[in-house]
Amino acid sequence: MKAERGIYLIIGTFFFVITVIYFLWSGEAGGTIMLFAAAGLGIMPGLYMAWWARRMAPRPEDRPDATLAEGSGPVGAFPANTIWPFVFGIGAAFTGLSLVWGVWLAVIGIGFILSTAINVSLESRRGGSV
Amino acid sequence: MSFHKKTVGRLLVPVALGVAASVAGMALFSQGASAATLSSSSVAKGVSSVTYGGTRGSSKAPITTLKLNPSTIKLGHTLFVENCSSCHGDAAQGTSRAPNLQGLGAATIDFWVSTGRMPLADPTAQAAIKPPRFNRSQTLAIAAYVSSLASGGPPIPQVNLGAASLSAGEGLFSTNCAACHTITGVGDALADGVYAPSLYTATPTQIAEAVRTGPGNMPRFGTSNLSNQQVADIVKYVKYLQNPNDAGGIGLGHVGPVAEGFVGILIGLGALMIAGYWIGGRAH
Amino acid sequence: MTILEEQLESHPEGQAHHDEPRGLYLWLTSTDHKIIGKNYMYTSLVFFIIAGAMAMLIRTQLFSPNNHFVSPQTYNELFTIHGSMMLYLFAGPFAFGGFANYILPLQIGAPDMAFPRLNALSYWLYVTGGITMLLGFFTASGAAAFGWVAYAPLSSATNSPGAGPDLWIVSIMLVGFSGIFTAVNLVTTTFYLRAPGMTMFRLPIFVWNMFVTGLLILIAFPVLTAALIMLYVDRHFGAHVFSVAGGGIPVLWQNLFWFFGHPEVYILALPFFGMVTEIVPVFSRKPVFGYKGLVFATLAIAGLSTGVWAHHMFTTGTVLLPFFSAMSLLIAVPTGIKIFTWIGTMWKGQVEFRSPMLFVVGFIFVFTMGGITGVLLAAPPIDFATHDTYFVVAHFHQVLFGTAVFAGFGGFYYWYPKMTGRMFRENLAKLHFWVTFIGFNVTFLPQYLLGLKGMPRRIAEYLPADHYTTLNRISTIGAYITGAAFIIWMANMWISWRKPIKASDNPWDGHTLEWATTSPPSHHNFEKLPPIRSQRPVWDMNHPEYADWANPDGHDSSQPEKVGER
Amino acid sequence: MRSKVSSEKSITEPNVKRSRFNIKGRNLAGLALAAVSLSACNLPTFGAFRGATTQGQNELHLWQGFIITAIFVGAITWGVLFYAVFKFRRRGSGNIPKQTHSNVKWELVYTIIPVLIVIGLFAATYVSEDQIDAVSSHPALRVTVVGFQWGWKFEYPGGVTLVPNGSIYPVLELPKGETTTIKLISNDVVHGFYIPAFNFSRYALPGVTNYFDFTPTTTGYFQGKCSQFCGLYHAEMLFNVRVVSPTQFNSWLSSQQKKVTA
Repeated sequence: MKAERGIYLIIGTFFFVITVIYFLWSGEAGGTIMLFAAAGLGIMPGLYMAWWARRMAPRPEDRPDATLAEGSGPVGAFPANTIWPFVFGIGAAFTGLSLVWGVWLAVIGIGFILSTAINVSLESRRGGSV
Repeated sequence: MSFHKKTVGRLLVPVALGVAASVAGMALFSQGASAATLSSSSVAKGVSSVTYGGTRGSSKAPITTLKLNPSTIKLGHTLFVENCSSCHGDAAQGTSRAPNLQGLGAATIDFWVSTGRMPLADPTAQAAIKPPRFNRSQTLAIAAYVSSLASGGPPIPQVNLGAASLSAGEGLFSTNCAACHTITGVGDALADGVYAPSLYTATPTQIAEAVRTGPGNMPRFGTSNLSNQQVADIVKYVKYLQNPNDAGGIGLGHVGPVAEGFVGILIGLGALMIAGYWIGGRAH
Repeated sequence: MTILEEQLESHPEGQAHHDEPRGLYLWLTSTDHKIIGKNYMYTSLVFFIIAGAMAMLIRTQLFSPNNHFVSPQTYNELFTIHGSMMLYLFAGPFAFGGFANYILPLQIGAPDMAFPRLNALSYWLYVTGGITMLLGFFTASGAAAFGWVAYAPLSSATNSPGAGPDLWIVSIMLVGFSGIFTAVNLVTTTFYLRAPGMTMFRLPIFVWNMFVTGLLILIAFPVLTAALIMLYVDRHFGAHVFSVAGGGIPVLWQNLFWFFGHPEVYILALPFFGMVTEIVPVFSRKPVFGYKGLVFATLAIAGLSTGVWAHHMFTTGTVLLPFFSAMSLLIAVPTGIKIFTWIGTMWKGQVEFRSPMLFVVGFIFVFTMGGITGVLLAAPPIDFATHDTYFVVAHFHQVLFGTAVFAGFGGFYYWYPKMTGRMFRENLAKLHFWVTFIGFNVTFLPQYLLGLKGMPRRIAEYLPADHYTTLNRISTIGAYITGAAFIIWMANMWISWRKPIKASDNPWDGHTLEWATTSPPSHHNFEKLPPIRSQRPVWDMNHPEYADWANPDGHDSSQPEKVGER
Repeated sequence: MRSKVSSEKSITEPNVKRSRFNIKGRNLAGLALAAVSLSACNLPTFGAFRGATTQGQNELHLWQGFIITAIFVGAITWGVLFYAVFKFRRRGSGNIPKQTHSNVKWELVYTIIPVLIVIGLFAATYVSEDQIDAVSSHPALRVTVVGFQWGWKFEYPGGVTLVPNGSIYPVLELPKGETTTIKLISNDVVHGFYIPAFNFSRYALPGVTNYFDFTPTTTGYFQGKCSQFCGLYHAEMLFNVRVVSPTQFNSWLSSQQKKVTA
């Protein structure tokens, strides 16, 4: 966790410095805001990870001497197959195309997206793949 | 493979949901539009107060001509050079890219420029209505410049809707315009990628200009075909179409008289699909 | 040793395999990172071939002065969609969606990506986005025709009416969301799914590069999406964000676009740098030279690339020239470190020129020149003279074609045995390289001269009096040669498919974890893992006498002649 | 459409004029400038234009400096690459080479040397850029250039306006040896005002007014183009530049002004 924290904080600090330099030198608003947002992207997760890094023991993947056995056990649920990302993709495409050809397409698209939301929730409750 | 059947069955749910939602949505959006119409009751009143083919309420001329200010010609020239000349030539004489505009009259210029069709972005496709590049006074200045180059062509008409008859306009519209623009004015595709555009964004002046100048594939109606009075009637009807009283229910985008069948098929199919899914689910 | 047990709730292991779908249904439903990765690759290669065909049409148009092979409108649509497809639909997804998806979890010893369903979703958003972009050609007014940069106000509703530009906007939004989801997925996977012992500073450089690319995407793509929304609102609701008439600022679009656009160049390049850094050590039989330097160079590229956007806008006269010039020049330093690292890895190695290595050396050759011409363009006065000319076209094709095609196909050939369990025909692959290499250089070297002679980019026609004809003809012929090279590649794939040669699990004597599993890997990637004690555990396992953990600094007690060379 | 251009023979002239520039340019420039351009003119241009303005020549010198550095760096990199490729090829079955992980000394070398090169290049850039971007407060002439789809309009003092005329591109007339400030605007989309022979381009941006100076050092005809894609006929948005002696220029301008008042 410490390495991850470091990477984010380095990025955040770098952008913060650049933001200050750029703002003082150019006074241009658009770029300053974007650079500031980039600094935030580094600092926010960096601080979160720093918070955790102080409170938890190094994970097996953080220790160079960890043995493989230390990482055994379930790592999480990995659905094997599910149609819903595909359905959601279709829905998103319809919703996107509604910006081109008319609102009625969004209504169809949102139908797909809603059914994905419902079914993915049900899928998790049923447990695993379709 | 029970696996597949089950999933295919579940796939029907989003489709059915989508279809049902789309019908509901279309109904909703159209309902909103017609509600707005009902609130503007002046148009609705216009329907009842007009006697069929009867006398006009006003004695003013149905169409008057807009006088262009000669002092704007200089501004018009500058605008023409910067925006039109690279295709139409610096004196509107035409080039290999675009036709001669001299003698076409102010109405033609005003129509093409004020609807945003000109300047054209892509000559290979039909000129489309888009946000115009110029404001009203700039447009008129360009028209003044071009009409100052050569005489001829119709001037810019101004329609006096008070002197026009809605019901006469309906008759004239269905005879002369509806074949391409459809009876609801929503526009329709013709052959070869050409289409009759929707009339819903047209102003009275633009409608009259289109009738008199015949842009694109549209026929040109001179005063011997349609009198000024008749043109004003048509304009009044088109303005009514832009904000119609959808008597009897929802407009469904004014796609035409097939609306009820359309709804029937969509809802019926949706219901059938849900039923099929339900039966399939039970059979398992 | 089985260490990673998947939690397949309510499905016993055997039954899950019994129900395994196949064919089209597998393609639609799989959340396995390997299948999604392959899908990404196939799809992006299809887009690559389509966009490449457009390039052939563009070059054919430029074969002669005043040519009327295609109309100016069609030409403008072609180069717009060629650029958009190559950048948004090929180069990025090929590496970042395809290779990263397939290889990254394998290299860190993970059973899958952190969010498999999100992964599948980003693939589908990518596919639908790509189809949406191509739909433009089927509309009455044609596809978008404002260049892949869509400069306001040319992209406004007044100047670019019709459905084509809207389809382009929607397409980029969908692909952008796809990229953001993939980035989230890869960063999370890198942070939380590493195998025990795989510390951050033991990650293969490929993983590092993908991780940094993910961060860059998270910085850059949201800006693009926001800008596209502004553009859409301008086009349809008259918002005047980018139009002078309503008090907007057209140049704001350029600022927003290039804040995305320049990191995008590195989003495209970094994954391929990662592939190169995997391939060079394996075929030199040495570890990566200067691992930590390379990691920090990668981070430096990411940081600097976000501060250089306005070097695309030097000629606008509205930006702070010295700041952007300095940042742009500085980015040459970490890029140079990378090049020297690759050469340093080869140095005193046993360099074997199998086809992946051949492509990679071709890449370093081409990329060096592209990078150096990039330094030239970082000086505003030189940019004034060459901006928007074919000099720039040649420069970015050397960089992007160099990365996406040379390094990309190096990676493709390198991991092809792992992904398919089959070998390709080595001779055809080498022929593919040489034809590509010759064709590519014949295409783009004359374009530098054309640019210096003042030929602007994106022109549909030029005049006989311009004296551009000869160089353009050479360039066009080169383009045809390059096109022919891909027929060789397709033939190779066809033969490999019809008459397969089985590939072993580790045909190249690879270093990283993906070579520890079977070819192709099983459903959850690893039956067993070697112990992870260095940056290249498989090498340590296969060559215990040269294992890194025995001599982490390269000191090897069994080879006393090393003393004195650090 | 295309025939209009081939009829204009003068377009081919820049090449002729460029070869004559060495002699003519030096005659007019001051002694110090002559010394600089003498040394610079002995260098090849590496494919670029010599630059028919003082600003363009300034750019050329920076270009020469950059490209010499680039060739130098490129040659070293490629040289090292090819040496590695040919020298360290695997021969036979091949032994496993020494497993070198890093060499801090060499890593520092290939980090610090590029940094030094970059600092040098930046210093040169900064100086040159300041000179090229400088706008004179008392120019001999001010010309307003308007870029539009798809042509250029040149506005001279006294209401003289030059626009594309049917089949002829407009000609930007400039006096030799004197500083002209160009005011560049656009009212529709972004255009690129590009004169290759002057080694200069600048965007005509809607909403932004750009000023820059030209001080031509040689007479002749030059091509001008639109460099930034601006829509359908971008390729045909051309103009010409003619640099004449100040007396010729003045008589031309007064004759044009008479036409305006007439």
